Amino acid sequence: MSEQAIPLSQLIKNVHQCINAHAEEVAELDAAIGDGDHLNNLQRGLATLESMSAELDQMPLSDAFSKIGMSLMSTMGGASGSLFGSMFVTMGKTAKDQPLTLVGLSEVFSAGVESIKARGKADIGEKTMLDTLIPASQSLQQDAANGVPLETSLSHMQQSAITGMESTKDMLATKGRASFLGERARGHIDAGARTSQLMLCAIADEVIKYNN
Amino acid sequence: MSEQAIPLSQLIKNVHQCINAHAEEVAELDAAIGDGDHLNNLQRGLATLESMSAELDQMPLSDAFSKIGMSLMSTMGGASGSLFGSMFVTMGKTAKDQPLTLVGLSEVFSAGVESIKARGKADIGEKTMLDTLIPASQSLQQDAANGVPLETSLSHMQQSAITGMESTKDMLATKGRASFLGERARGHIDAGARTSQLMLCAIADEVIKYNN
Amino acid sequence: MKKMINSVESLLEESLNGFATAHRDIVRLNHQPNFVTRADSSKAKVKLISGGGSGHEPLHTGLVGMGMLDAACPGQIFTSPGPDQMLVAAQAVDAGKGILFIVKNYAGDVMNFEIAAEMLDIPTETILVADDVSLPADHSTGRRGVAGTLIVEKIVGAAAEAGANLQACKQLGERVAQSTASMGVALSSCTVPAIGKPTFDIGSNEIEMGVGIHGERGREPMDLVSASEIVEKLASHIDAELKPAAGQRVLLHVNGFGATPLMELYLVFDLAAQYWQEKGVIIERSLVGNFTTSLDMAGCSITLTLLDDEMIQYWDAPVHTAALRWGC
Amino acid sequence: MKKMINSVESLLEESLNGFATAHRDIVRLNHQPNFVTRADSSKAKVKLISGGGSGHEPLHTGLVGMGMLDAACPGQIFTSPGPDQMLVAAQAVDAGKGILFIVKNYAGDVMNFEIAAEMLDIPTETILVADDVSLPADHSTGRRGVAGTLIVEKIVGAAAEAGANLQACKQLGERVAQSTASMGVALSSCTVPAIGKPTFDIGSNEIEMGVGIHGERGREPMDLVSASEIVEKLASHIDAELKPAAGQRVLLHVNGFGATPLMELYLVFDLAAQYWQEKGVIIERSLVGNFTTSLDMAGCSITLTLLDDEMIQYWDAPVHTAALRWGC
Ligand SMILES: Nc1ncnc2c1ncn2[C@@H]1O[C@H](COP(=O)(O)OP(=O)(O)O)[C@@H](O)[C@H]1O
Ligand SMILES: Nc1ncnc2c1ncn2[C@@H]1O[C@H](COP(=O)(O)OP(=O)(O)O)[C@@H](O)[C@H]1O
Ligand SMILES: [Mg+2]
Ligand SMILES: [Mg+2]
Ligand SMILES: [Mg+2]
Ligand SMILES: [Mg+2]
Repeated sequence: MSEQAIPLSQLIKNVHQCINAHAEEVAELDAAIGDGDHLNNLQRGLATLESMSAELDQMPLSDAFSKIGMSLMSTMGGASGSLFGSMFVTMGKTAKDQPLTLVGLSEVFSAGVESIKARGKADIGEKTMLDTLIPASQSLQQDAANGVPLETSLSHMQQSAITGMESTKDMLATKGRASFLGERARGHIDAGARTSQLMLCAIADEVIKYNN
Repeated sequence: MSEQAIPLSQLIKNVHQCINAHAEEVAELDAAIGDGDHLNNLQRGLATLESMSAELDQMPLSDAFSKIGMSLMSTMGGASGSLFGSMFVTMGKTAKDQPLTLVGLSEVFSAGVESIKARGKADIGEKTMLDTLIPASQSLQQDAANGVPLETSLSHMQQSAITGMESTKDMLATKGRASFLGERARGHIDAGARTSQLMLCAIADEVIKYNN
Repeated sequence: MKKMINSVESLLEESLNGFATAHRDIVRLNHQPNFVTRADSSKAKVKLISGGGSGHEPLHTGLVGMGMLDAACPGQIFTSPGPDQMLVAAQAVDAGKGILFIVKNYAGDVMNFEIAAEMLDIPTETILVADDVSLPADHSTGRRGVAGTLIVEKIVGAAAEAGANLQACKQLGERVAQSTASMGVALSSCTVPAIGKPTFDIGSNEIEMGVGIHGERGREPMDLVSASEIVEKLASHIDAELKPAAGQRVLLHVNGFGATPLMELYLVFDLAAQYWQEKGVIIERSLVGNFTTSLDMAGCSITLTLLDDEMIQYWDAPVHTAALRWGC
Repeated sequence: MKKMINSVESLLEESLNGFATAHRDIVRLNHQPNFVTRADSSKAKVKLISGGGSGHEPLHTGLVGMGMLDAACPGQIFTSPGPDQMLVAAQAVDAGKGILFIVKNYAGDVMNFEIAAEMLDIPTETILVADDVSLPADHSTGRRGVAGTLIVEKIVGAAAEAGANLQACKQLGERVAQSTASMGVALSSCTVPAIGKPTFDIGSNEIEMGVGIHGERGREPMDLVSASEIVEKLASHIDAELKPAAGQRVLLHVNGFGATPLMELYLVFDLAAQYWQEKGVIIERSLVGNFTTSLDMAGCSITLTLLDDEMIQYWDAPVHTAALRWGC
C-alpha cells in the first residue's frame, strides 16, 4: 500500500474541526471523571499533525502513520498520547504489508486497536476509548470480509462507534482515571470513547463525501 | 481614690455584651479598611477581663486599671491592644493621685487618652479611635470643670463620642492600616473609633442606670 | 480564571525558564524535548529519572540535584510526558551504570515510561510507586502514586549517590515504596489553566476524601468535619495498611496541595503525630510543606514510611536540590 | 469557610505544637506567652528577635535557627504579638551581648515591640523594615514592612552568628533594609479563620496592586492583565526606588502569598529576571517560594536587594532553620 486514496491533510483538518466543534463537551467529560486535560492533549496533537500535513500527504501511507504515531506520542503525552501514538505506530508497521483495500485497511485498523489493548492492558467494557474502537473495528472487519460496499461499511462502523461510545455511560470504570471514582463514574460518558467516536465519524463522513 | 463606685465587673460585662451585640458590624468595619481582626482582638481582651473581674472588683481602682492594661496588652495584641493597654496602664498610674470625683476621673481618662496619642504618634483627624476618645474626654473634662451633674456630663460625653466616631467616615486616614488605602478608605467608619464609642456609651449607660 | 500567566500555551516553558534561571547552580534545562538535569551529570553512577505531568511543583524538577534525581521530565499540566522526553533525558545523563525510572502509578505515566524503556538500548529498571491507600490494594489499575514518591526518590537518590548498583537501587526503592502509604483530602478543586475553571464543583460544606494529585474528585465526598476527624480518617486508612508496631520508627510527611496555609499543615502534622505516638510509634523524621501539589488545590495528604537504619541513613544523607536541601 | 482546623481558638496553639514537634531538632516552643527559640540558645552572641501576627508562615517561626533568628514571637492571625511575648523571649535568649529586634513597620508591631523594649533592662536595638514601595516614601505611617524582612533577617543573622556586635548588626541591618524594595499584587483575598469569609470582595477579572501582607486591599484595583504587564508594573516601582545601575549585583526574591502555584512564581521570576537583566543588572542570588504569606491569598510580591560583597558573604553563610537551610 503506498498511495493515499484521500489526502491525509483533508482528514486531519476535518477531524480537528470536529473536535474543536465539540470542545466544551469533551473538556467537561474529562473534567467530570478524569483530570480535565483530554481535550487539550488531543488539540495539541491534532494541531501538530495539521502543521505537518502537507508533508504527510507526500509520504507512503505506512510511513505517514508511523510519523503520526510518533508525533502524537510526543506532543500529546498523557494516557491518550501513548495509546493513540501506539495505535498509529502499529498501523504504520502493519500498513506496509497490506493492500489499500477495505479489507486491508480494516486489518490495519484492527492491528492498531490491538496495540491499544496491549499497551493499556485493557479490553472492552472497562469504560475507555476501547469501547468505541473495538466495536468500530470489528464492524469494519466483518463488513469488509462480507464484501459490503465502502459507504455502507463506513456508516455501519459509525453506528458501532456511537453505540460503543454510549455504552460507556453506565459502566463502572476499571481502567484509566475514572476507575478511581468507583460508582461515581457511572452516568458519565468516557472522554476518550467520545473523542475516538467523533474522530472515526469525521473520517468516515469525509471519505464518503470524497467518494461521491 | 480606692473604692469602686460601681463594680468593674458590671461595667466589663456590659461592655462585652455591647461589643458582642455589634459583632458583625465591627468585624466588617475592620475588614473594609483594615485587616479584619479588630473584633476578635477586642473580644479576646474583654473575655479575659471578664474572667478575672471578680478579682478586679476587690482591687483599688488604680491597681485594677493597671491590671486591665497589662491584660489587654498581652491578650489583645495588635495596634489596639498596645493602645488600649497603654491607656489603662497610664490610667492606673494617674488614678493613684486623683480623688474619685467626676473631676478626678475625667483627669484620669484624659491622661489615658494622652498616652494613646503618644504611643500611636497620632492626634484627632487621622481616622482612628482618637477621633472618638479625644472629643469624649474633652467633653467630660469641660463638664466636670463646670460642675455639670454626672448624668448630664455622661450623656454629653456619649454625644461627643458618637459625633467623633461618625466624623471618621469621611476622613482620609493618615494612621493605622486604613492609611494604606488612600482615597479608598473614605466612606468607611474606623473600627477602633466605633468600638471606643460603643464601649464609652455602654459604660456611661451603666453608670447612669446604677445611679438611678 | 485568575492566573499570573501570559498564555496557557507558554506557561510551562516560561515557568521552566524561570526555574532554570533561579537554580542555575543546581540544574540545566533542555528544550524540545523538555527535561531538567543536574548542572553536572558527569558522575559515574546509576542515574535516577522521574517525571510526570506538571502542576505538582516542586515535584519532580525541584528534586533534581546531588543526592536525589539526575533528571526530571515535565509533561504539560497533569499530562504525562511523552516517551521522547525520557528517552533523550536518559541518553543525556547515562554514565554506563544504568537508568532507574521512578514512576507514579498512573496509566499515562506508566505507558509513556514503558515506551521510553522499550526504545532505549541501555539497561533500565523501573520503580512503580503506588502509595495511595484510598484505593483498595486490588484496585483494577493498582493504586495511584502520590506524595510518597518524594520519599522513594530521596532514599534511593542517596543510595545511588553512594554507589549502589542498579539492582540494589531498584530493590531499595521497592522496599521503601512498600513501606510507604499515603492518603489525601481536598477542600477545593484546582483550576487547570487550559480549562479555565475549577475541575469539579464542591459544596461550601463538603470535602473530598481520597483524592489523587490531579485535581480529580476523591473516592467519596463528605461533610466538612474537624481537623481531628479528618486526620483520624486519613491516618486510620494508612495505619491499617502499614500496621506499624509500637516502637516502630517512621517518617511522617504532611504534604500540602498548594493552597493550604502552612499553619494548617502543621496543625494536621500535630494531630497525625499524636495519632501514632499514642500507639507507641516513634516519629523519627518528619517533613511538612507543599511538595507534591495539585496547582492551587486546598487540602493535604498524609504519608507514613516505616523506617529502618538504612533508610534513615539515606534520608539523612546530604541532598542539594531546589526544594530539599540539607547536609551541604 | 473551609479550613482544616478544630476551632478558631485552638488553631494557633495546635499549629505551633505541630511546628515544634516537626522541627524539634531546631526549635523549642514556649507557651504563655508564646514564642519560639532555637533548641540551643547558649551561644554568646547578639540575639535576633522578630515576630508579628501569625498567618505569614514560614515567617518568622520558620526562620529561627542557626544563622538566622534566635527567637520569634507569633501573635494571633494578622495581630501583633503582645509586649510580654518579646519581653520573656528576650530574657530567655539573652546572652549579655544585647538584643536586636527586627520589626516590620506596622503600627501594631512597632508599638508592641517598643513597649517590650521599654520594659526590658538589657540593651536593645530595633531595625524597622519598611520595604513596600507601593506606598510613597513620605507616607504618613512610613512604608509597610513586607517580604524584604526575610532578607534582613538572613544577612544580619549571619553577621550575628559570626560575632558582630549589637551596633554593627543594627547598622548592617539598616543598610540591607535601605537596599531592599518590594511590591505585591493580590489575585484573591484571604480568609481569616476568625472572620470566616474573605476579607474583601474582588471581581473575577480584577486584581489588587500594591497589597501588604495582611490580606488587605491594595492601593488600587485594576483589570487582570498578563503576567508580563503585572511584573512590569511591580518591577518598575521597585526599580524607580532602588535605581540599580548596570553591573549592579542583586538578590531577586519572588514571594508567594500562599495559594499561588510554584509554576506561576517561577514564571514571574523569569519575567522579573529578564526585566533587570535587560538593564544590565546581575541577578547574583535568587529566592523563589512561599516565605511571607497571607494565609490562602493568591498573588505574589517581588523583592530586590542591592548586594555588596559583605551581604553576599552573609547571604551565602550557613543557615539551618525550618524554612531556609543551606551550607550545613
Ligand atoms: N489503560 C487504558 N486503556 C485504554 N484507554 C485508556 C486507558 N487509560 C486511559 N484511557 C483512555 O484515555 C482517556 C484519557 O486521556 P487523557 O485525558 O488524554 O489522558 P490522562 O488520563 O493521562 O489525563 C480516557 O478517557 C480513556 O478513554
Ligand atoms: N497610630 C494609631 N493611633 C491611634 N489609633 C490607632 C493607630 N493605629 C491604629 N489605631 C486604631 O486601631 C484600630 C485597629 O485595631 P486592630 O484591628 O485591633 O489592630 P491592627 O490594626 O493591628 O489589626 C484602628 O481602627 C484604629 O482605630
Ligand atoms: Mg485526562
Ligand atoms: Mg485590624
Ligand atoms: Mg492527564
Ligand atoms: Mg491586625
